[in-house]
Amino acid sequence: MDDNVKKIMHVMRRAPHGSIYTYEGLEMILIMAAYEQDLSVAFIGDGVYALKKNQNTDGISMKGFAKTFMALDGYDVEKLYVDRVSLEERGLTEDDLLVDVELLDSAEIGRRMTEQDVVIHH
Amino acid sequence: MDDNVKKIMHVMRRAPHGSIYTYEGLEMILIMAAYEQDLSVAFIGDGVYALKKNQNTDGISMKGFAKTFMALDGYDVEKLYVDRVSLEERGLTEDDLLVDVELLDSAEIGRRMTEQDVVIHH
Amino acid sequence: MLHTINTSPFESPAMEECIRFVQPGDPVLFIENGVYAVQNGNRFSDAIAALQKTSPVYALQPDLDARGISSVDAEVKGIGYDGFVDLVEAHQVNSWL
Amino acid sequence: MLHTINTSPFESPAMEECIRFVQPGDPVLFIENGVYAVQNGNRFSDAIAALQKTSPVYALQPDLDARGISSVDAEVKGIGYDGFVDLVEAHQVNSWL
Amino acid sequence: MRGTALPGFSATILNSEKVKIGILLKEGPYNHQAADTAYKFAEAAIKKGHTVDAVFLYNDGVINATNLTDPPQDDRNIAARWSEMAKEHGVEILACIAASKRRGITDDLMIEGGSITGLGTLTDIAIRNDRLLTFGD
Amino acid sequence: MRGTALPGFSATILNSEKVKIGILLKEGPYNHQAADTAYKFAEAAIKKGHTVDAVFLYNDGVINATNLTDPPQDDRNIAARWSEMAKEHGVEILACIAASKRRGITDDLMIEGGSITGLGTLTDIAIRNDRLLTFGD
Repeated sequence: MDDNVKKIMHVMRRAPHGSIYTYEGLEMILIMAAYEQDLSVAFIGDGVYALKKNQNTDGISMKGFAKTFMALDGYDVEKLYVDRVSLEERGLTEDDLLVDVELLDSAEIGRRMTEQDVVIHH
Repeated sequence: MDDNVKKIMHVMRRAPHGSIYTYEGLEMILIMAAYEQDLSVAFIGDGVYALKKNQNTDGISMKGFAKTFMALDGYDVEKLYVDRVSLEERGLTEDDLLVDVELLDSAEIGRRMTEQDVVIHH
Repeated sequence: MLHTINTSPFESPAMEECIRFVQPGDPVLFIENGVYAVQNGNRFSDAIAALQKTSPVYALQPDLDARGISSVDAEVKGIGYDGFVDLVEAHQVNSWL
Repeated sequence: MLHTINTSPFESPAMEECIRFVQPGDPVLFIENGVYAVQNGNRFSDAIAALQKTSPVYALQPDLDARGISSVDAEVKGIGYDGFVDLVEAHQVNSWL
Repeated sequence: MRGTALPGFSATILNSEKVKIGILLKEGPYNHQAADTAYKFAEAAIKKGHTVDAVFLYNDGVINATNLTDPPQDDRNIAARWSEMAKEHGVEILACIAASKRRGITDDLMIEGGSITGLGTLTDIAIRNDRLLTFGD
Repeated sequence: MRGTALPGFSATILNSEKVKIGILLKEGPYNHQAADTAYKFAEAAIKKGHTVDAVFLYNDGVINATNLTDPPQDDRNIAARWSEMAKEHGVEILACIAASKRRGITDDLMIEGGSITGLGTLTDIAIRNDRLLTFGD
């Protein structure tokens, strides 16, 4: 692999809308995607809420951005990992999510984390 | 009681130094004390850490302020309540605290909260 | 006294702390990320059911909608900002940030 | 890979989440409010002891001092900012904000 | 629901009374939802005929008052929204001076209708209003 | 401890190698300790002969770069400290433009040694450095 291609994992850990971290994290991912790095995105803890279907932010007068996760595929960001435990303890299933993801055990996501050159939590 | 004397409770809920809420909360208490309101301060959750003895902030290059809690008495802020459960689950006892406080059960602090005109969490 | 909780119970101890101090009869309103607490069938559903035995529980509907939460615990009442105002008109407020 | 945790375990799920993902052998460093985790005899002492079976555990000494924590769990190593740098020299970093 | 008293176990509001409200806002715009919720609440309270006396900005909340805020065109402008509320409804937008200095917020940056003041003013707000609501994170 | 390799189970550093470090700072000054820890870390790294290439400011982190910061005299001046580090050690202090606009941080406010740039620059920093450390809350 090219020396200048880095493995960069973005870890979404916050629920959307209560703070801007998920949204500005997504902006960062979109820019980095243009640089043809080896990107992946992991959804852990409240981060899984970012992918919840049927978010409608009209009532809080904020821009919605859930659907932008659906566009990641078009930017060749295809490695989306969701922590199974995080999803389950929130009473959610894959059917509740907007996009196709790999549902993984924590240990497996942990293994993929250690392979990264850079890990950024949002 | 004078109509213009309000019962105001400040609730310290964060650990010191990791964020500024405790410190700026204390600044607010000191100013309000000059207005001769009926003030009280409750320490709940990580807020109890604010009163921990032997804090030395030299190594993180920040101003220490734990001792300012000892000065509250001089400003006639004498109602300091500590939540017993919060203290215990942190492995602390009254001996670990810088100032004399009333150690109370959560329900009793809750009762005193409901008597307030204003409650401000820091 | 109205208690408001604005953080996710998965991310912050605010709800758990609030419940420990709230007096019987006092209403509790979940707002912002706090509304995740009342999503039906999550880890906190029992805690919400227990709370409801002594306190009316509300959730801010615009915050539920923003987060795609359509199924909430039984008897949790969704209200708008105007309902929030009505609660504030009736009660002093204790915001568990 | 070095894992850092900077929030109190009483206030944030970061430590609990990190522990679930950390790989055997990877060092864990507590900084800022994170250092409350390793105070001897609190609710998380068992979790720290379990973590230490597979990972070396460090805490930033200036942050321990700032918070008046003089008694830490056995075998937790207090290090300075220069020790932090040494760990970063040896490992990629994963900061569990 | 609209216009009627909410249930709640304590039924003290069969007849709607107007209240005077102060707001304490402890987080900056955009980064946390607090500024949005505070605004939406204030807007609804004013619409119902209550008085929103002042919004006191503390901690990072002072960043709400800079007129240099310049969000994307399709997003809300939080600072401008406070400024309009100040002008249209007489809501005082007040930033704590000590908190402002730490964060580089100065008189020159103030939105129209906003000003910098001390914590004594917050105490006055707490005293003279029926309610003091805190928004933060 | 000083100057010697730390234990840790993976013993890859018997001989100290110099690394090139980028820093991503996600919280504003004073309100969170992140800016302090990032600074103390960078200072220690430079002292040990490592290179701190850049500090990229994101989210509320952009507030670190305003030259209007004016803390109490007996407190540290976080913005000035970054500025000095930039001048003395060539550390680039870079604020994300989109994050800056939301929070009212502009070119005119930049500390000496600080500048506003895009997220592409952060990507470059991630690519060209041996480490990218994140500080936040």
